[in-house]
Amino acid sequence: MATTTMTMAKALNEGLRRAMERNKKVLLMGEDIGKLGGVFRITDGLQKDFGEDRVIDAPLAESAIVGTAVGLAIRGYRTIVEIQFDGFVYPAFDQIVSQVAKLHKRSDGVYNMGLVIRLPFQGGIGAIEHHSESPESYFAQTAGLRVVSCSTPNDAYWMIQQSIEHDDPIIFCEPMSRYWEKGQVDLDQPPSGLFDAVVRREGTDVTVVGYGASLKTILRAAEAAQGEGVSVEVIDARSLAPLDIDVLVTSVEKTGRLIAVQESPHTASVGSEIVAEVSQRAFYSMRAPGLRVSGYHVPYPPTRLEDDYRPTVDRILDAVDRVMEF
Amino acid sequence: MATTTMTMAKALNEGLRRAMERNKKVLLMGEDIGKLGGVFRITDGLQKDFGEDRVIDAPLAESAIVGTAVGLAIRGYRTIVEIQFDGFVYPAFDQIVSQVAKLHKRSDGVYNMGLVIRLPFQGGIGAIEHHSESPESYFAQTAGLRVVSCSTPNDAYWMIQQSIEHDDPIIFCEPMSRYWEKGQVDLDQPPSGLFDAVVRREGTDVTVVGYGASLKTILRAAEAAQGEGVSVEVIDARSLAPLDIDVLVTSVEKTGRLIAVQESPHTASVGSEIVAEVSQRAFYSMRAPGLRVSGYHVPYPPTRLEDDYRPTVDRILDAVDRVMEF
Amino acid sequence: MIDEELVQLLTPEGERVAQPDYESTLDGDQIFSMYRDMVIIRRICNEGTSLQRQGQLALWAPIQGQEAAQIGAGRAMGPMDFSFPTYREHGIAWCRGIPPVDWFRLFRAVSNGGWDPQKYRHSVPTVVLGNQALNAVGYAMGVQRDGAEEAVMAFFGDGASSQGDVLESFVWAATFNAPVVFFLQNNQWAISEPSSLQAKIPLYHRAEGFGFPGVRVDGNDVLAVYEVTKRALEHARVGGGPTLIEAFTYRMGAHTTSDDPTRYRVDAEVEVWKHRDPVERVKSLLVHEYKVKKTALSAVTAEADAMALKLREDVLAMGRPDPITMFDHAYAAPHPLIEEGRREMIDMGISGGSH
Amino acid sequence: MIDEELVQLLTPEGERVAQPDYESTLDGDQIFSMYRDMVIIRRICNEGTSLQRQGQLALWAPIQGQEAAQIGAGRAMGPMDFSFPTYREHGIAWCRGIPPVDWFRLFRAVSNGGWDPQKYRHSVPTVVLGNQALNAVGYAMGVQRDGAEEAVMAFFGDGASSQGDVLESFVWAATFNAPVVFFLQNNQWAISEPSSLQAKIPLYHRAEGFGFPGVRVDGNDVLAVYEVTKRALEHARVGGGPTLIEAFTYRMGAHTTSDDPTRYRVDAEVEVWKHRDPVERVKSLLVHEYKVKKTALSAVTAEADAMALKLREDVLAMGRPDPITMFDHAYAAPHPLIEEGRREMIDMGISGGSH
Ligand SMILES: Cc1ncc(C[n+]2csc(CCOP(=O)(O)OP(=O)(O)O)c2C)c(N)n1
Ligand SMILES: Cc1ncc(C[n+]2csc(CCOP(=O)(O)OP(=O)(O)O)c2C)c(N)n1
Ligand SMILES: [Mg+2]
Ligand SMILES: [Mg+2]
Repeated sequence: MATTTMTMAKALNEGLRRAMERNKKVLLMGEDIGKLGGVFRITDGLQKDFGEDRVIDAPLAESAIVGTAVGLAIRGYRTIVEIQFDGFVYPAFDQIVSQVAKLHKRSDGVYNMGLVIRLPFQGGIGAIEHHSESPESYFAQTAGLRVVSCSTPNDAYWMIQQSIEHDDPIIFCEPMSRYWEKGQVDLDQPPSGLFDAVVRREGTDVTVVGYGASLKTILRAAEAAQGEGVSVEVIDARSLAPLDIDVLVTSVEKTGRLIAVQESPHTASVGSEIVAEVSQRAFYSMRAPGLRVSGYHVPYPPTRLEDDYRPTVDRILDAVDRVMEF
Repeated sequence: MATTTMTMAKALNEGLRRAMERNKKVLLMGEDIGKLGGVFRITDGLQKDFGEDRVIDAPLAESAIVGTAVGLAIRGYRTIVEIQFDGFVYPAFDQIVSQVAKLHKRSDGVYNMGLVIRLPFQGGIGAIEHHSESPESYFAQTAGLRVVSCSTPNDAYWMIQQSIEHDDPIIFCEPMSRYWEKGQVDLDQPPSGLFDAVVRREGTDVTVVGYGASLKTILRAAEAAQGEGVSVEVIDARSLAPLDIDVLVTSVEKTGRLIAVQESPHTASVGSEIVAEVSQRAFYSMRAPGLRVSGYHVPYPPTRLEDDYRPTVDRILDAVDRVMEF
Repeated sequence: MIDEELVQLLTPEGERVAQPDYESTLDGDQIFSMYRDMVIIRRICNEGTSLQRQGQLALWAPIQGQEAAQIGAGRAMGPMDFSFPTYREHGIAWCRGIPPVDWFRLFRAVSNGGWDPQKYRHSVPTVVLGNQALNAVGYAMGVQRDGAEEAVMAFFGDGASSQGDVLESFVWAATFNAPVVFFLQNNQWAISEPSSLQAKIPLYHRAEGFGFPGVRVDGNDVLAVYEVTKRALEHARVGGGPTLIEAFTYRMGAHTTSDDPTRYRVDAEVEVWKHRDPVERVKSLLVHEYKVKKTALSAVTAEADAMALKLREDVLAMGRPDPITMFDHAYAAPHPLIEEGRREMIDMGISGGSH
Repeated sequence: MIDEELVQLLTPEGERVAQPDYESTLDGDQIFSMYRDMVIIRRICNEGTSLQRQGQLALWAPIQGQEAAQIGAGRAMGPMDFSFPTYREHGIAWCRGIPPVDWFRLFRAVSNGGWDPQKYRHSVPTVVLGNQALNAVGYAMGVQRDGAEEAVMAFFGDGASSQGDVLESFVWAATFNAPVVFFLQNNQWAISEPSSLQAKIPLYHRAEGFGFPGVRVDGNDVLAVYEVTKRALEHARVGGGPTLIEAFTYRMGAHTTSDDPTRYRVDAEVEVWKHRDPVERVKSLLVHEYKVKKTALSAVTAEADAMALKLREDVLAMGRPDPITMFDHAYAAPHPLIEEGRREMIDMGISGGSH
């Protein structure tokens, strides 16, 4: 088993490289992804190696980036779009909802809409406004799309490749704040299917589920809870749409308690979906109401305050206490 | 008490007229809203009476319609935007999420973002694609916005006026399929606050909550259930964000059973929110899992099939059976 | 209307106009065949309107008045070119060889597409104004990467030309020198809004500001539209880059069958444009210059009538699809919510489950 | 760079250029005062960069090289005009009278705005490229409805000029003849992308395609920028409609302190532009034509240093706001989720609850 240590940024870069080597129809498109290698250097060196025709620096217009990726898909290309930051995906929302999500259906299956929209997301990097949002719920609500998120370098390496190979359009959410953290990457074997949830830590008292950057916080909270005698099972949802609901239900059937963690506000969100769906399927197992720990219902604050906006270890522990004491 | 009978379309028209008479700063803007009076004639006669400066036929660009409404708000105007159909709100999504929802906050409360985006929504009119969608969940998820929906002419008349007077930006969802149905309108007294849920029919066994066009279907289902000996309490959510959760919890504390009905797919939706939130707050009262009856997770189908896509009386009754038998 | 800016090869009276830059390359047979196309699509369009009136269609979007623009453009396209239409490009669909009944699936509300877009090299209709302009440029970028000598046509209207997507597509086409022809049918109206609301100067000028040529052609003159489009496509195929063609024409009928134009435009305007009818002027040319006989002309009318009759039958035969088909092709790969939905429909007896 | 299209009143060497259309109306004192502005904002900008290096700011967006463009434009604005900036318009903020410390709130990540936009008639920064162009046109439509003789300035860059919002704002400004001046600072770069990626021909030409005038001005020549902008604003105020001004300039520094320009541009290019420094050329004019003394010049430098020092103190004093302030002004009216959030924060001891 060839494993090696690398950052999530490097893992994504290597994953993209593998996919481009494997399939000449794979293109990358985005702002500053060429010479600069992207503002996060995820595409570093790829334009040099694959040329300007395959790694395309785009004029600054997100609707056009996605809209032309749609046309390229119709022509048989598979474009991996980089949106520079979460908050800049909205100009492309119309193309995503009206074309990307619907053209496979509208063409009776003739058009292959296998494109990937890479979306650096969530906060924690101390940036200015619009650089720390969590727009995943908008896409999860949209029929025709799939939404996934990685939380480790190994997942990043494999999930980006699996996404590129997949024939449905995928919103690929990357937790910016984890780009520079290192982890083991297995270069031979994918850890699991693209749409599988994974138990990151086993426990018996409470199930806490999250994705992306939240995982690290949740694992810390689980560690702290252990110290207080509470055994937390931690699940990385990985696929936000569709949810791997069986893994969640199985866990809650064991623990009887559920907490969903996310950075976006909780109204009409992936967290709402998790709680609603698990509450339904594991009704008799639930010993306490399913709770959500999420960003507050305010525009993302100036980042000097972001640590108190994003779910903290303390807020997760508080929720753990509440479900344990219920 | 001066009551009169009119269609929802007329009630909206009259409500807009009242608001424009009351406040000279109120403007209307949208596509074809002038001479034509809008494709649904909601603004019929208003340009004639208030002039082209106050009822503005807009070039065809939704981002610009909302984006200029933002500028007008900064200048002290209060613009009621008409989006021609649900599916055409997405080009304006960026302005709505990045500016409309955030500028009051960003300006530390200096800018008044009291504008209203009127959104004809839901299906049932046998239209072609993009004319029958239910995008309310996207806006419910967005901090900084409020989302309301009317289901009767009386609510339409009052809620549009209350929305125009309100100082936060409001997404005002109008059920197109109900535009031509008549109802009593009380010209003196609003039926309730803008953000209040209302019990439309009292019952003891199951709480069914919905909004907009779904209400009529739910009331029919309640009638049918009555025939089978099941007493359904029907709640019109009216405000989708924020939800009037107390009314829902009170009802479920009585009935012990909850069904949320909506036309959009259920993932990460208003329905998810209702079920998640009520399941939490009324945990011990719930005798069965909260269910959702919603549109299927597919792009809105060709409308010859829409009656089987939208929640039907049968599907609601089926859910009623399931929670009763649980 | 008839101004210096306009490329015109045939006057409304059917007389030839000398245009050194765009000499007509068509012979009598070809012109006759275009005349036939125009008569047929007009006839089919009328059938659409009457089918809708009779409750057989959810909607119909007529093209009366725009036949020359569409047949001229459609016939100029090569077999390997690819086009991106709106909801109104029936004439283009005809030229691409798509059976008329297929255009009606959308309007009978039994499909959101209607034909195999790869087979006919004509995309499914785009209803969201302007989206397709970007899709077309993207497709054209693919053509470039394939090194193919093909061009792409993006269709849109005067109203849609205000949309960010259309304007961004100009930026991209210029930057990437994409082999795309933007074909703007300025039919003077966007539902109730006159084109003067979208632009204060002729729309074709926009292209120049982005650094590629724009040309205004008499959209009611099939000869001129054909030549102008053909040259633009050739230009694109050999790496010359994009062109914006503004076909100056008129929507003689309602926006769609849901529309009531009497609310916003005066009859006199429609009368003026009747004198510029695109079908009449070719007919006049055929009769006077090519001595085409009355019998030949009435044969075309009869053929069109027969096609309309056949079409009507086909449309009426178009049944309601099995509801379970709504799950087909929503996703390419298996999806749990699709399985769940299918199961529910079968369990509730809404569908037998075949599809 | 110096081409015929460019309005220039002062060469890089500080010599006057005759420009019959745009004669300079400034006297020596006014020019000196603009020189002072430029020196001060450059100095403040440098302070921003060093504060960021020292970990005191989350980010800084320098304007080195663009001082003339911003001071020329900012000084041309009247007191009742209103402007819509991006994240980089520090020179405009200075001209609007906004205390420098307020511009730093955004970059210290303690606010997403920083000043009272109505008081200074200068909106809060827009980070999403292009959004503000539409907001500006909307504001201008309000000015029209008020019958006020005011104009609105919309600022954006060469990169942002590809966004649909900016292009739609051109459509709207033309259609409604809005009293708006689009001020495009073409600083040659959008992070790593050269302006040639956004346009193949000079950007100011876009305006003509939409039916209003576009003009390219030497953005490193404060005299020219001032005159061109002043005329455009006057034109707008009296109902003349919009103008697009392309200030041709150069971003001497990094895009922001997060950026590393060595990855994508060559030193030689930066060297060329150093010879066109906007501050040096006015200085040269002042020394040669107006015989301004060295002491007067060094007094300005000293003043700028003192301001920067004071600013540094103010920035360092800018503490972390109480977390509970994140709930303030999220909504204008009471909202249950806001109350809930506030309560949670107080209950968890994160905030004392004052705000
Ligand atoms: C984004 C969007 N907004 C609004 C509509 C509704 N709509 C359909 S057709 C139309 C008018 C289009 O006019 P034009 O582009 O001139 O094309 P024409 O119908 O005249 O062929 C409008 C407003 C739409 N389809 N898409
Ligand atoms: C919609 C959007 N997409 C991407 C970004 C990220 N971004 C910030 S500044 C910038 C470059 C802007 O270049 P330009 O408009 O030339 O302005 P300049 O920074 O040169 O002043 C980019 C891509 C953004 N802020 N908004
Ligand atoms: Mg039109
Ligand atoms: Mg720039």
